[in-house]
Amino acid sequence: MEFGPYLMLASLEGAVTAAVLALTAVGLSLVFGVMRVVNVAHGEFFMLGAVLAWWIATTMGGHPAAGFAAALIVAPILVGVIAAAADMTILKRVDYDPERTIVVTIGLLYIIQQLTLMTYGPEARPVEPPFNTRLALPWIEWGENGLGLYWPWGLSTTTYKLAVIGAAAVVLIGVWLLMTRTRIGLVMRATQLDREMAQAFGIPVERIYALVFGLGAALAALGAVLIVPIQQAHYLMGGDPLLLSFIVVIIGGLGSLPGTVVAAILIGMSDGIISVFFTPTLAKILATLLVALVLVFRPQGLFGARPA
Amino acid sequence: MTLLGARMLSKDFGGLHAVRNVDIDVPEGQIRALIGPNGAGKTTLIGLICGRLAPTSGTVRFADQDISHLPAHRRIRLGIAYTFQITSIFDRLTLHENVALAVRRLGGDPATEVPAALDRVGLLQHQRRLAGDLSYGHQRLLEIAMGLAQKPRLLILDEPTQGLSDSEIDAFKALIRDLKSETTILLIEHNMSVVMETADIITVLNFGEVLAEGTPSAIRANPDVQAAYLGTG
Amino acid sequence: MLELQHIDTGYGSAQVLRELSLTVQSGEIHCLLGRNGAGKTTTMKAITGLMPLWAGRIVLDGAEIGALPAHERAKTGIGYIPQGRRLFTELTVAQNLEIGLMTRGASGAVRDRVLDLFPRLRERLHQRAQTLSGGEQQMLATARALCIEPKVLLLDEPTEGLQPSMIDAIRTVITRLRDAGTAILLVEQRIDAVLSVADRVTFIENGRGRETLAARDLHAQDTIIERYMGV
Amino acid sequence: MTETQKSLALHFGLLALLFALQFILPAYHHGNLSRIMVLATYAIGYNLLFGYTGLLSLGHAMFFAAGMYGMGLMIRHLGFTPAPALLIGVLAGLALSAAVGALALRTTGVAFMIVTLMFAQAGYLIILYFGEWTRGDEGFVIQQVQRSLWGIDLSDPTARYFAAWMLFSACLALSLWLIRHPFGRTLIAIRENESRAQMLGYDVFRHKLGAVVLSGTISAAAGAAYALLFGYAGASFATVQYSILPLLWVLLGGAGTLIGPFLGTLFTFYLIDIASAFTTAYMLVVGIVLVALTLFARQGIGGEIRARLWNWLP
Repeated sequence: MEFGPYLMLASLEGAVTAAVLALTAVGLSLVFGVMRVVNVAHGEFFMLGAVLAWWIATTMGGHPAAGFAAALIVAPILVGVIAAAADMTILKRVDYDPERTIVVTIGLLYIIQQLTLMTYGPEARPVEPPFNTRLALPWIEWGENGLGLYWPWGLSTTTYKLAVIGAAAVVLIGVWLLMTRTRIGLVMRATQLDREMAQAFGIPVERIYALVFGLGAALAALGAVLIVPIQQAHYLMGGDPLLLSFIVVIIGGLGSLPGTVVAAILIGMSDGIISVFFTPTLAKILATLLVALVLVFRPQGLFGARPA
Repeated sequence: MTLLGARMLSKDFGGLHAVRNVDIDVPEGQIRALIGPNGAGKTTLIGLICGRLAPTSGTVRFADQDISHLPAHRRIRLGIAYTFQITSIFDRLTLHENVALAVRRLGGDPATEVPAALDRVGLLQHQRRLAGDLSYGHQRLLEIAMGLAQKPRLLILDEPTQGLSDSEIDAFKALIRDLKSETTILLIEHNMSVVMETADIITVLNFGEVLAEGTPSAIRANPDVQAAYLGTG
Repeated sequence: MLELQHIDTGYGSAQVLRELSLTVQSGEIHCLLGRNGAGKTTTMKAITGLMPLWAGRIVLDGAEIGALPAHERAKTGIGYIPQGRRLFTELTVAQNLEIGLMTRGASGAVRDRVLDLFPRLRERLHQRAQTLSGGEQQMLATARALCIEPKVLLLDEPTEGLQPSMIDAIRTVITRLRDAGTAILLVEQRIDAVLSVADRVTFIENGRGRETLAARDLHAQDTIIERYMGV
Repeated sequence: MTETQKSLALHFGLLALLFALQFILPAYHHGNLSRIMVLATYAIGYNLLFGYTGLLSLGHAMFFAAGMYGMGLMIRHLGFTPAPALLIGVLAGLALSAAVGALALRTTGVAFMIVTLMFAQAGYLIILYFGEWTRGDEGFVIQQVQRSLWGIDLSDPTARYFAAWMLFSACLALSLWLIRHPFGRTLIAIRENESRAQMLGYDVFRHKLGAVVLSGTISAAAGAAYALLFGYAGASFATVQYSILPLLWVLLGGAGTLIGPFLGTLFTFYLIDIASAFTTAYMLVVGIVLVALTLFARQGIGGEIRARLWNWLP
């Protein structure tokens, strides 16, 4: 394949990565924004979403679409409930102290991961996509008859991949509307801006925290359900999304939702594209070092405003 | 000789002028009080002098040296000691270790100098206790002992008598008078009896600017000062 | 009527309030005076539940509320105007009021009444709170607390950093509320600002309540003011 | 006895006990204890930064691995003998910790944790990237013939135990001396109240950098010794898991106590050892212990002993 079509293919793959990453990172960003804590177990909630999706789809049987639809609804809810329970039993008791929260969520990470290993096992298992029609894509080229279209071999995507991108966009718009247009969103933002004053005005901050923590985990789980038909569910699959979400949230400016989405698209796309031209390991090394340096020299993120 | 001199010192926070064009000169050996209503910029001004805050403009000189660009710890090393307004001590260390940290930085011998400093503020019998277990008033005295142990050329005391009982305040006044021969003192204080009885010169700040400067009796008689404090002429 | 009975509280292991007792009657402006660090703001936070009660009782209209968590306490009718206003800065004026209205499920009529008290806020409903001037922010903080329809209103240094015309406006609203039967607890540094509006004054020193006097008796007693305020 | 004498008696008593144990322990536990002493040395290094300076790093595996690979690669590719290779391993840790410290210390709190985590992750990936030399995840074995130091075969259990004991003793004695030294006292002061330490005239940044370098160098020494004594270097020692483990050991044993790192390492080692007899998911134990410690016993074993029994415990 020539360079042009190759780049287009890479961008399409990158867009799928970016879509799922945006969901996962927005979940992490929401938790950080409202609660001011870093959830290191976020990647494990992603993994749980994928594993539960496999479990639900397999239990349902029947047409793949039915199983997948059930997983799409049930898995994020289940994961959200588990996360909310973890918040109420553990995080609340360390008073959301930032450093202690990191340590307990590291503990949670191991607990979730290892319990999954004990029950689900070490295998990677696929979930069948509900629909998956291959779409060949055209490329424009100067030919003998001037500008013309042709269909290079290998340049294609599937209806499912396009649906993932669409679904992520819809959910992200939904989150945005929830935060800006609804009462519960208003309450969450008030809690984020001044926890004490929120309490002084009757907002049950503890319940809001449990809700936000659950919502953040559910978003990660949703991203995972969307990706399992493309990747497989495995008990160690949480590491990469965690690292990439961290990178996205930091580049996008800690706690800023629009910044997070922009950064997710940037990182997801460039991860896809760089991986085509460099080895994925080198790409990750560069990205990781870049993020560390961003935190050192521009802690408000690339898109965040410098506080006065 | 002028020990501390600030010229046209200003500090803005966002749009707020916390300190505006302040000139202040403290000669060696003087006890200078800095007073003013809440929010007048006293603590901000002190922060600029010790380097805890960076000025928006202006310069600070100390002992014939421009210290405007030195970080806080370098200024301290030149002989400025600072006691915090909101007590800032090492809660989980003993009183002895709190003061020893001050002594050791100067290369002194903690075994002799620590008890001496604690004795001056009347805390010697508590030296093995943890600082966090002291009452608030005693914690303030510990702050002063840490300041003394640094043998400073300039001792800055930020509201040292806050939380002290009447008898402790009397002891504090005696201590300040006693220190006059050893060091220069810059005292931020709300308690007027302390200010009037100990200060040589009083500088009054209001809305970030110097409103008046003079001897205690002159300040007491100054109608602008009364207006600033009491809001009535 | 709000009653504090022998309350103790503090941060971590440091005790701030010691057996503080205080009564604020409905329809009175009761002022807390004392030096920096004496425990005035802590008293307010203890009433709102933002500081845990170590000992003692807080009684509002005959009901003990000291054990309620902070968010439940607001629903009993305690309106809080904290020092430094502490608005939800990135939210609009309307949204700040909305938070106040939600506390006790107040109606649109309450919102209208509150906005009638502060017409300038009505003009700025969709402006973000942080873009308001200092005086307007204080109005919003007051309005937000009034959306609770409070039985007790706690004001912590409401005139700090305001120009005289704003101070007058705030004072007018406070006296109107008092006349309508609200119990008002006020913390102020500027004594003149206090003496002209307060009915009674309590001095607080090292976390203990010392003396409670009628404000009109205070004019004659400069020594008391000097003792507790150090002015 | 004065408190100083008590503390010296306790710590040198522990060293004497460990020395004596080699003559009575069965082979299995004998081998374990060698390993535990090397890992406890790593924990001592971690504790200097976390327990005594109050800086929580999530990236110490990079220092451990710097020592391990700094030493191992010299032997494997350049044919170094163990002594200079060990030195290079330690120097690699020193250089890396100075560079990482100078950057990461510009941040505080959570940002410091994440920056160290990121640097360590980059370090792990670099080891994978240069798989030709490092053999990546698979790692490489250091042959028995290459593990002879001054004529002593370090693959021999007795020699290995003694070497591990020497390393552990040296680092324990060093930290015992350090926390009585003004530099160590100042680190404690910074942990307790950073702005106060600064306003007493201490250069906080330089002290913190000193702590990072010391901590990183001791960690590197442990990493180098581990590879040399047990004959293997692998990328798994550079993963996040190996940054979390010293945190766990120190939290469990008691952060800011000298004996804590050893107690925590000993306890965790046997806990995982026992758990892995029942399940492959033995890291579950680590997770549960981390959560339980954070919730119920923030001071760890050493901290509880200090709070309840011996208030002189340094």
